[in-house]
Amino acid sequence: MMIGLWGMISKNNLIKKLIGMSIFQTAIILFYVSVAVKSETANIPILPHHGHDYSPKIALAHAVSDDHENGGHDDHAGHQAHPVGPKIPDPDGYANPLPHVLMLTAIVVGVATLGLALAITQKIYREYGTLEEDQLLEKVRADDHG
Amino acid sequence: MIFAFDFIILLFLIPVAIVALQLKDLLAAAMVFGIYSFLMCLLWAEMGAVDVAFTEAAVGAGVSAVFMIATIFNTKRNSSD
Amino acid sequence: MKKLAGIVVFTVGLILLYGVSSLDDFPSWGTPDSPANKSPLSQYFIKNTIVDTEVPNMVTAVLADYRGYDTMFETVVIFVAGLGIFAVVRVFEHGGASRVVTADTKPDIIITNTCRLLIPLIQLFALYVLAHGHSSPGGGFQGGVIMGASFILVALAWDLDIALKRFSEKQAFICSGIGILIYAGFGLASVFLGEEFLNYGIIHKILPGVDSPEMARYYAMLGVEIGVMFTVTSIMFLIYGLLATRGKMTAGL
Amino acid sequence: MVEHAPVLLMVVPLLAAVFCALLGLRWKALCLPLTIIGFIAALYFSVITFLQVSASSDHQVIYFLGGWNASEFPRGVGIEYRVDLLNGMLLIVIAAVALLAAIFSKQFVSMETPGKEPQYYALFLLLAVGLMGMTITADAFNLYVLLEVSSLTSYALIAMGSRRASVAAFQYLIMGTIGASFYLLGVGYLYIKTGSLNMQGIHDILIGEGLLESPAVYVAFLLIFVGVWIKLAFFPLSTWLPNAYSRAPTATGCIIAPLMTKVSVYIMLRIMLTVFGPEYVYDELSWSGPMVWIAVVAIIAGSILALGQKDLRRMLSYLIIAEVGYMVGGAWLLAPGGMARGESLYSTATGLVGTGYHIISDAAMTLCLFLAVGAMIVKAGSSRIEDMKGLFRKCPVTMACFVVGALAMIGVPPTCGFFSKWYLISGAFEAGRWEFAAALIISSLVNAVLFFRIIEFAYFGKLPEVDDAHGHHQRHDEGGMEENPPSMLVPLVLASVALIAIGLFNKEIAGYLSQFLNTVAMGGQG
Amino acid sequence: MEIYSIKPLLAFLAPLLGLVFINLLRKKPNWREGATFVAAFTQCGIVFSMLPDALAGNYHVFTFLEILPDVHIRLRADPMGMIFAMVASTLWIVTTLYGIGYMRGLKEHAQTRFFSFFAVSLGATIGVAFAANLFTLYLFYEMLSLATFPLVTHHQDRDARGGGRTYLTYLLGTSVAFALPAIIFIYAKTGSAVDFLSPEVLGAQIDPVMGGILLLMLVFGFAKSGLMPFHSWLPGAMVAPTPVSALLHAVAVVKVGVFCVIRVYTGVFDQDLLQSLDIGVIVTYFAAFTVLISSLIALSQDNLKRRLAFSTIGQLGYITVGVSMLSSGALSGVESPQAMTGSILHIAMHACGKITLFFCAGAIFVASGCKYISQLDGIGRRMPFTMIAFLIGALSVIGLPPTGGVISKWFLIMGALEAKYLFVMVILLTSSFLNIIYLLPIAVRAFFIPKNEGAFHGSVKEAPWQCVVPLCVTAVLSVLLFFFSGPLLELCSSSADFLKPR
Repeated sequence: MMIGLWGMISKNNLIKKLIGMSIFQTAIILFYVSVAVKSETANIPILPHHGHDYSPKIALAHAVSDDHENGGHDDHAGHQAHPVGPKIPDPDGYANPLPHVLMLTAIVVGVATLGLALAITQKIYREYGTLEEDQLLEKVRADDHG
Repeated sequence: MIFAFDFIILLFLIPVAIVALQLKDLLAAAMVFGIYSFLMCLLWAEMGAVDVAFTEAAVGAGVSAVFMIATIFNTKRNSSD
Repeated sequence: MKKLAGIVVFTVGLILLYGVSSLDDFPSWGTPDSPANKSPLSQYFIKNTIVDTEVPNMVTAVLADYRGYDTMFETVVIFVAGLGIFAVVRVFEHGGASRVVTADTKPDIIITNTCRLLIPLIQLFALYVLAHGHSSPGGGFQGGVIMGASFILVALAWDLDIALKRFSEKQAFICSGIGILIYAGFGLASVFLGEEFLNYGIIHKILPGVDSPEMARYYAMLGVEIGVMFTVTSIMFLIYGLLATRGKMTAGL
Repeated sequence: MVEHAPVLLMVVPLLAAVFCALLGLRWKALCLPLTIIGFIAALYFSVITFLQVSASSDHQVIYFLGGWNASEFPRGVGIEYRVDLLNGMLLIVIAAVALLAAIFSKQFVSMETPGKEPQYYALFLLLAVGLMGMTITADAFNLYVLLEVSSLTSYALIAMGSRRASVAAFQYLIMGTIGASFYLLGVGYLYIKTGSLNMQGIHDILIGEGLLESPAVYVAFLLIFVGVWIKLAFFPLSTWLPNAYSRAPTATGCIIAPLMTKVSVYIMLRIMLTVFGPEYVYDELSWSGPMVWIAVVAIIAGSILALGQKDLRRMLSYLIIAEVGYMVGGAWLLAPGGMARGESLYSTATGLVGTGYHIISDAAMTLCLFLAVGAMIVKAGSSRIEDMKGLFRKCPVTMACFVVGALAMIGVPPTCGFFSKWYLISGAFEAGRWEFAAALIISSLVNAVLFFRIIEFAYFGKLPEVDDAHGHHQRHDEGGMEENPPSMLVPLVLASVALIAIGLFNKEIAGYLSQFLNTVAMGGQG
Repeated sequence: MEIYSIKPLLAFLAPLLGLVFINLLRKKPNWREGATFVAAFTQCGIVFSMLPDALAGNYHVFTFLEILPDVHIRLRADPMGMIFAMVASTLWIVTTLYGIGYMRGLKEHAQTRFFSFFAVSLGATIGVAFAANLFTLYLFYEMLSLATFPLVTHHQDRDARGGGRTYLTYLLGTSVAFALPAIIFIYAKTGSAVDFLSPEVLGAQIDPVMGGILLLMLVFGFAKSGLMPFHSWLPGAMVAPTPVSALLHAVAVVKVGVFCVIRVYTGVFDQDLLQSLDIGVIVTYFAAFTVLISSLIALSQDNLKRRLAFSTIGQLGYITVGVSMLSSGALSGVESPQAMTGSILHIAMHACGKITLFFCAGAIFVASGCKYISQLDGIGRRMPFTMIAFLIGALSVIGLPPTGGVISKWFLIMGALEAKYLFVMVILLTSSFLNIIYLLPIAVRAFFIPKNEGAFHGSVKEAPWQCVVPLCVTAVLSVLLFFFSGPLLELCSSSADFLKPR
């Protein structure tokens, strides 16, 4: 993570800065993901398929069923009772899905930022013909005064 | 979820990241960055975050590397540091 | 400058380490009973996604339903990126460029044939990822990226112009817009049916053949994922086209 | 429909943006009307929301997206909107400012970004959407996403400008991304400790489980604040701001300058008051001493740097830095230990009221000034202060509005600037922070110098030599009146009227703010 | 007792309505000036209509919106405000006539702007006169500073810009830097902007040291009073056209300054507090110093208007001295101290005298184009009325019978004796002596020294009637004030009672 930050700040070349940026972001994502890990006995946060072909009918059936037992959303009894109903998963059995979700979003944001940054880089190159920050700043000062 | 395994991948990650930043040749740097993010996605998959890993594989290793290369191709290939 | 950067980085690193340092305070790696994992939220997600939404893949469920609003704006971010890049680098005057960027103009026979073989598979896989994202890793975003990649592959193998013939700039924009419209449309539909925004559960009133909120959520998620896919695909392709040709949208890489 | 106002006020402009981008491909002329319609709708809904808030018993309106309401499900399963009195007002301000800026931009967009009107207006709308979302959301991560929405749009909007603008935009992008990443990291730390992302939820857990001493929480606070400070250009981290704002296309400057920093300041307030809570911020860590000093430095530095500028817009940008200093300082004015002594928040926090009021009034001021300067630049053909000569004769209305804005910045009654200074300074006196009061006075003196320098140039025009013993002579007036088109004047006049209005109604606004603070002091449950 | 009436508001609004009409009629100069006249007469009438009530001890009060928590914008016509308002509004009429003559005689540009801002500043002046609490006072004070800026810089040439710069720098600078913080501090302390009828509010709240600092901040914050370190805006402002200098810088603006100082002494600080402030005497010293130095500087000035300006500074010093003596321990228990009466009286007297002098200077300028005293040899033969009026004005300012000035000075000196401030008395006498030296010779050389070359050119005669009539009027007025000073004196003493330490 610090590598990325360091790259971001200290690197002279703009594209290098961007690489640093991405590394930084991925590192943060890693941080989140490692939050979600449950080292022993934890599985990927996807329930095993109940019934080899997952037909809406069945689902619909026990959807109806827990409507019958006035399916308050936290009503688990109904599900255990139901033959094909899914077992209520044990929380320690699965990794924490929430950080994963957040990170999906974060990745997307990251790539969006990257793309935009690259576009700006291209424009800068088109205007000034360089990607080295020091030369760039010199030219900028030049046409600030000129 | 074996800690040792994670640890090994992490050990790989760090030098790769440094290399990606230190390479003078931007094209190569972009490629190394692709490697980096691929390792990263390996790490996540191993940590149980399959979706994240999947996305990172598609985005980090795939698309953003391509974007970078496209840009580099249109600008300048070598950098001063 | 470099020194400064070094100092900054060093301090930040120290701060972070300080944060994780004390063991009694900070949960150790991978313990299932860290506050984050013990918190009612994640417990709730793990227990009830299947109940609420019939979707086995919790991540997809949380992504597209519980935190669907985030995802909507995630799509918007992509859209913004597309618009922004277009706005920044697109140039309209043709020719007169400093240096005409073209790869070897004659597409290589092997590559083209391989791609001819490959691309349909890729797109098929993308669709699979999308459709099956409920019960296996994947979803609209991944599918979209892969789909976009397939178009990019076209552009790489033959030429951007050929790719553009298949999927023009304007179409790309329209598709991306449509994607967001689909997403927001689901949200608004639930509003018009008198529920909160993005409360898909209510849609079963209008969705044919579905009469339980859970299944409605299931299908609605599929719908929004499709929306996401539209946007992502087109924008990815658009970004590539723009970046690869310095915004001239012709004769690029 | 009414109960959905909180979300509609964001979705409608969003849809407007999408349609703008789609239909704009074929009919460019449709973009501006679409934009304006979108903003009018947003304004309408935000007003409705505010009315709901002020009508409701606990001065809050809570909206659970996707219907994951806290009554059936654990709080924070879904994403939640919470509108209270402060951000209710802020929403109205944002919508109004965006609307005026949109009308104003008519002249410039086609001139400065030819052929890209659809994208421009779409981004314009999305920027406003992002800002409103940042203001309204009550979910820490959703805040991050919306932050990125607004940031990306603003990068793009800035980069559309001159060749110089692209560099500024790049610096801004780097800084902004660092800031956002820090914020994300901080949220991560918080999440580890609390396992919740909902602001209120985090606060409850922090207080409930007595996590206030935890180093991780401390680090989280640190990271989040550094991130937010980069966003709001708090002094040492503000290097990116002047370039970005002064080089951006005119219309862009007119919306980003008034809103960006203000919304970030609000975010800071929200994090201080809602997420960590006054107990933590003011008692657990007693930062207010150094913080106010930094704010003082920021104010002074901003003013001094502004003095050195030759370019009008750069000068304004530096003034923004100073204004940010006002607000941050005011936010931290609260006497440490006030909560511990069991005083209600409001009794010790005129500074906070001042901050809230200044967020609103400063948005109006900056808008008015940037609009005026944009119009002046059109007339003068350059943005150098020397070239403003004789503008009073050319376009009296524009200059009149500029003068109003200037008076507001200086803090002359009855403009709103005066009253915000009033609240801030009396807050400083209450907290016994003389240095802050002194800094405010100094900066307003500096503003006086700055603006009267400009007004002199504009008012005296080319100085004729004093030829005869009589100081008087027939003036050959160069050029007649050539006023700007109404599309510029209308927003300008409205803005300057708003300045006076906000000033005259300051008591009501302050009343709302103190109510809001009382709600917070009572724990802001809802 | 207080009568709730809209009259004070009307008195304040009349000029602003006038402003509207002035701008509507900008095409037809005669109608435009007509509008100004109407406004002036209306204002004057309203003010005088409140006189009997004021004498009877009933004050008209009008309250605007509550602008801040517990801070109202309130106008109250108490005797002191009445005096000031009467002086200002009466002299406005005269000045308008004079201004017409002057501006047209010199074919000045932008006359509409001129008259408009003139009206605005008069409105602000009335506002200050009737302001009932500190906040309102400050409000109109700032309004006046800003409204007079275009008047001062009317010529829009280099001198004007320089003068305008000093003007704003001093006035805005001091008020923002000193007065505003003091007011806000008082607000933070007492939770209200102190109403001038209840000064004890503040007295209860703060300790002597803080009080002393506040006193100094307020006194120097209202720099329009021309107290010495912050006086130089006044000579700078002399670049303005003469009517402006006459009304604003001999009457309205500067008197607003001293008026504010009086308010501070009598309305904000109550007597016990003032007694406890030993720091208060500093103001007295400053004022005395001002009197002396300004008179000396006036001696060295050759430009007529500048000399008058410095003389004005000196005369303001008188008033400040008179007031500042309140804070000395010696006055404890004295009913309606004579120094107070003197000060308030001096506002009126000096106004008449000094405006006459300025009118004359302007008339001379219009007629002959002379600005410098050295050019005036023998001009008295050419323009007798003007110079006679000048003589009278000079006498009044010096304080010699048969002019009003003598009365106010008498009270001041008596007050000094009462307060046992001998050095003050000495200084007052000395400066009157200096006044003689720097004012009388002008008249003398105008009448008795024959015209030499290098002075005004041959064909000079009296200025146009619009100029001459007003200055005669004011001259006569200042004489009348000597013989019929009764009612005014009564009003003054009553307001001194009204202001007497409670």
